[in-house]
Amino acid sequence: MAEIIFIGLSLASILLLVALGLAITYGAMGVINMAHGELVMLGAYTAVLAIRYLDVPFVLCMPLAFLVSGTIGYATERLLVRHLYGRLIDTLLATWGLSYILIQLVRVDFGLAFLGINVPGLGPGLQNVPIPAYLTRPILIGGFHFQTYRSFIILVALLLLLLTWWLIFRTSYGMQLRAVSANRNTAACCGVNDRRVNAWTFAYGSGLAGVAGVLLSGLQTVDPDMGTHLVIDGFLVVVVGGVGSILGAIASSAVLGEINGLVALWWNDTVARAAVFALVIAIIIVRPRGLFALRGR
Amino acid sequence: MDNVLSIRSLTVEFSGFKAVDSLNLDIARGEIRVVIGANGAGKTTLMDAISGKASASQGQILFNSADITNWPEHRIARAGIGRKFQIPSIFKNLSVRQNYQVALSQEPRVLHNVFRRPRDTARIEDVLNLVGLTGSADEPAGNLSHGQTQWMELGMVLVQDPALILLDEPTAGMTVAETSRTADIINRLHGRHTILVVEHDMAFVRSICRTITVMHMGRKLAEGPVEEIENHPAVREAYLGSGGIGHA
Amino acid sequence: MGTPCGTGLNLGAWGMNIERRKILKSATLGAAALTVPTILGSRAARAEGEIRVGVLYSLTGTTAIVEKSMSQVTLMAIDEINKAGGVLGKKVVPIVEDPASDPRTFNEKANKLVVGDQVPSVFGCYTSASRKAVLPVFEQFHNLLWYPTYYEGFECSKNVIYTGAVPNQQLSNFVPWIIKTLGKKKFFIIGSNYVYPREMSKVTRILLKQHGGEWVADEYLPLGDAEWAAMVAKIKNSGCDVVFSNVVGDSVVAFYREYKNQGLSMDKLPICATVTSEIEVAAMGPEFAVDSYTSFPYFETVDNPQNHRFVEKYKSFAGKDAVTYHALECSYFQVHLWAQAIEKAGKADPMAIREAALGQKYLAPEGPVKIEPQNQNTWLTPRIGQAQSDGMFKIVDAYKEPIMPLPYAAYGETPTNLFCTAHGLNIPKLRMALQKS
Amino acid sequence: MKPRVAMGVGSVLLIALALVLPAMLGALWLNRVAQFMTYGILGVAMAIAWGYAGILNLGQGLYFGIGAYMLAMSLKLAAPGSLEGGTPMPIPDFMLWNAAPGAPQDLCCITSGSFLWIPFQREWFGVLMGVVVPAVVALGIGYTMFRARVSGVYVAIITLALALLARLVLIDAQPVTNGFNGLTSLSFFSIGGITFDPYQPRTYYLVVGVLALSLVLAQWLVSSRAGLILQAIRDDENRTRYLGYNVASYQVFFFVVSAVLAGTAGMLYVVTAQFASPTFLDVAFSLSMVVWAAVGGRNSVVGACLGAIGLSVLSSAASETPALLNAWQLVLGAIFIGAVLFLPRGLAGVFNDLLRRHAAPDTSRAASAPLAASGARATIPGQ
Repeated sequence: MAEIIFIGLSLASILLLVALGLAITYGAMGVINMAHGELVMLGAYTAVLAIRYLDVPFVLCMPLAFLVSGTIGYATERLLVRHLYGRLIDTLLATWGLSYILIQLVRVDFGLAFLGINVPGLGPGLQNVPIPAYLTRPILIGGFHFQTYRSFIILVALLLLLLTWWLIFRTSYGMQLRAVSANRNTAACCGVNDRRVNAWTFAYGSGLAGVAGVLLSGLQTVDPDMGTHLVIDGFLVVVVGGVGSILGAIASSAVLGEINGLVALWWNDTVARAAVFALVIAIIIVRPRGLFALRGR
Repeated sequence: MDNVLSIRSLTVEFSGFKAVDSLNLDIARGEIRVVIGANGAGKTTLMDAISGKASASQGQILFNSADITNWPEHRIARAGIGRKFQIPSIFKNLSVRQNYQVALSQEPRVLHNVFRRPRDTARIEDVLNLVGLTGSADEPAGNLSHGQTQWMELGMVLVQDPALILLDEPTAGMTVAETSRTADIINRLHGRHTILVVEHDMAFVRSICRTITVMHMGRKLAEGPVEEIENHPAVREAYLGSGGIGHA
Repeated sequence: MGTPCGTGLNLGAWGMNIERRKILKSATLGAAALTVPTILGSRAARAEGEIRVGVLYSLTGTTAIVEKSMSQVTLMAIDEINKAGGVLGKKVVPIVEDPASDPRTFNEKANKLVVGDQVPSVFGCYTSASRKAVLPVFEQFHNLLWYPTYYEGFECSKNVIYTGAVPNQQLSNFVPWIIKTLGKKKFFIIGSNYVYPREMSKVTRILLKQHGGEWVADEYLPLGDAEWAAMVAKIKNSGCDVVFSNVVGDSVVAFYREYKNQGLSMDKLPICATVTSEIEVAAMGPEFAVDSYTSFPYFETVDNPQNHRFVEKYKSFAGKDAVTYHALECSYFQVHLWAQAIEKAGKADPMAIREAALGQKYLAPEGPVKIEPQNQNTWLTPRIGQAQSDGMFKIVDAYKEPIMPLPYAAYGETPTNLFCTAHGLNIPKLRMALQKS
Repeated sequence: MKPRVAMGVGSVLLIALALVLPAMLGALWLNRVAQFMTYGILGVAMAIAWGYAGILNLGQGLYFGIGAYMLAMSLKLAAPGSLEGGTPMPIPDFMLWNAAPGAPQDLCCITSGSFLWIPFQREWFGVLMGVVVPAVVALGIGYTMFRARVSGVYVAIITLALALLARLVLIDAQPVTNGFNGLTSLSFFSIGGITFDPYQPRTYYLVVGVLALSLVLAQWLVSSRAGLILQAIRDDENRTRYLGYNVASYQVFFFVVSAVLAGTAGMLYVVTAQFASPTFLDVAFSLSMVVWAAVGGRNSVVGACLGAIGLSVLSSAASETPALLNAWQLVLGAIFIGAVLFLPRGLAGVFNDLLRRHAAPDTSRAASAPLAASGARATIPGQ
């Protein structure tokens, strides 16, 4: 029983890691960032390269990846997303084009391949991130092996959650963000520099993606396409949770994660996945605005 | 006597709060009735309940003695109730003419309309004249001025030719000139349509109406001819907050 | 009326547009510039003194990881042949296409190579799905596909030369060995949810019956999924004593990692795999695979001169981190088999090459290989490797010589009783076998 | 009257081009263009659902896939490759190796669910189902969705999840669908004694014919009164409700039309490419349909159609230019972004502005009527 809950929890935490960034960029800024998965991918590659060349300790890769993905996110907002506010679907299309480009860039070693230069660690191949021993050996509690690494992921997810919550509800920046997402123009009139807020928010959301990438690299292989399916799952979570609601994102990732875990254990993974999709459809049809929609009169 | 609309102890709740509280209201055929009241008195909610936007938790709404309580919006509209919103709601990307072609909805079923092409009718021309938009009939409706937009939406309701017209603050944001223009548009309709208006501007109210219903806290406070209402103590009482009825 | 309006709308404006919009201009011209040569190019007469062949491995998309190296090694082999004077005294010119890991694109590019460039042969395809998607093209235009990947069998096409292993070449040695040598009897069979793993599992179960093993369970993970938490938990609680894995692609990596993270040990509960090759081990980090077993006719550690040459050459060609593995080796030697065949045929004609290819022998890095004249699959030497901490496999068991490929082994096809012969698939036999089994 | 003329001339030219193309193209490009034209039909489907109804279907691949499989099943049974292919009791070859040992060798019950194939022995049935099943599925999902007043991005997510769900099931049901390998080695499509070899002009003309037909149909639908009302709904659902229209029924209707077109496209794709694969249901494919429509002009059926064909030609040309072998996806990505940034209403939008400007001298009334009927709605800023 503990096992089932734990597995579900761990699936949920991974979903949340990916969804959290989306919940912010989409919820607060009305931008569907299809390149979010690629930002996760870049985070993972940051870990690969940092460990390979600078042998940065695994844990420190996370802030590093946060910076890298964050910076790229910032640039994305400045160069691309900025021109598309209020055009939801267009943000989806443009960022999808961007994801295409990012994937291919990694594959061709950021263009170096054209010059015949190959950077070991980049390129089309599968890469991996060595996980320090203290994170891999399982701990035995009450006759049940708790996986250290998955527990670690859950922990980090919670910390990031707290950090985000604090940023949004306890800082003036968060105040401005909430103002902008409530009503961009009014906020601007009250002297909030909405452009700056947007840029930083997008950077932050992207940064979270980077951290998610580092953590995922401990569970699976790192390759240029690893992000493509993540972004879909992320969206299911955000939308089911209710756009713009962090709480919703938490709830829905918890629900979807646990359901997935349960069905996978009792039946099989294919059915589990099907169940999740079916659940998503059902929830949206019953509550067209998501679980935690902010509803007004 | 012949009532187009009669509302029986209607109550509309929003999570516990009674926006409309056991209200009774009768409107005779061909009448122009104005509902006034301070903000939050429940005027707009009343309109919502009639037009199907808000659902009644108690009571009945009888339209031509058919019970239309909590019908879906489109059925109520088909039954013959047209509504103009406080914030004008029109099809900005369609031309004025197209707006009216859409509004001309005697036959609303899909399959029927798949085999029809949009067409102009005498009625559309009449309405265009009435609201004075003949000139800009082929401009995108989004380009109209605020006042024009108000008239145009009013026009959409007229094209529908409903037995009962609901007007939610038709003069909101209009200049004095525009307001008086609106007033005589409405007066021209008098008799042909039954009209229920929610309005603040007493000058305007005087210019169009015979009977007033005053709402307060979701209940009917008073009902009667303009003069009588204006001197009604309870009404003045209720209005103190909003600085006297004249300027409400 | 409707349509004309619209079409004119667009076409009418093309002209005006090109003066006006810069972006458009470049885009349009770009399109023109790109399209025209390709259309003409595909029909242009082939220059004399060269023989063009198609190379059809994904350079992008999900399976590019593996396919790109297969594409590289193919070019390497062609390069070798040209250095040795080409074939029929002509230079071999590879035409590389990128089918982007997507069956629709595979079909499109196969058309380009076969119908457009009219090459006499194409080397390519990794997944069965992609092979199936290009098959119609090859069959309709009587062209020849050289397919280097181990696959599930159950195909009997005149237009494909299969140089990868079929189930009997990976399993007939493996399952008995696990039972007898490892002494593990209770099999928990897992795989990615598609055709190959399911067929492998079917053959495995037949062999289990024959050798007194015990089948515990069959479990499949959606293709491309990387979340193994639940599955590994199941394995732990299943009471099996060996995990038999037909997991493919990057799911493999996630699986081995999860396996270790959940504290399962290879000596108590070893993973025996049919897909986990050097490239996957390198990808997951050797420490996760140590002491697991894999059955392939080729490992980088095969000890013979031609393999040493091959490995050395490939590393200098593709970088020192590059590893060689079964599918890679097949993609390599099949090009040489092709060269021999076309020499024998004496002309660059697909069906002539096919005729000549049947029974063709070659001393490949793994040892002698031969194309079986009956079913156009290849004789290979079964081997079993044990993963080492350096990411290489220690060969713990190997056959003396290659064994015959039996694409229908699952239904009791035997060397003396073939279902797929030079005359095509013998359906009555197959159905009889089905009735009996 | 200028636009009218331009349109007339343009359409004549385009039709002429389509007719003479076979003479100019070799077998390769003949077949290829035919395939791209099936994408063109997808473009039309997108324009109707997305451009006019504001329904962003991110799972359009589902209906394409269904259409493809329905016809492929018939062609599989007719194929000589299948056991007893073309005889009264054929069995798709793959069912043999998916059958439980000793299973009765009859289509009724060789594998669980194989009986579903029985009616597909008649090719017309496959064709019929290729239209009916997408319609029914779209009807079901559309009805549930739109009656619950699901809209905007939520529609997108539902359609997306649905496609993924279907893909999962399709692959899992290997004994009936041959799973991930899809259906291949099919016979040529033949109807009324006429056989359609994918590399013959005949097949090309079949596709052109259907494409033209669907263009006319779509154009006729969107310029009908229903089409106008549909655009009204896209502008302001509630307003339309208060005018007495049952919004859901309109959305469902056009959702179904779009699905049927997609299904048809799927069938024609099978006719020209001779295989059906679960990858038709991939998100990437559905997304590229959206991109086609966006680049061509989401609010113009013709624009979306040409967008689909144009982008397909462009990408295959780019990917086959040796110099671009590694870079072509960078190029495509850049084009998508550029199109979204600089042509928010797609190419059709640009063309309309130009036509507008040229038509200005004449009374705007004369111009706006036909424009309203054609792709002119592309002047609407994208929603």
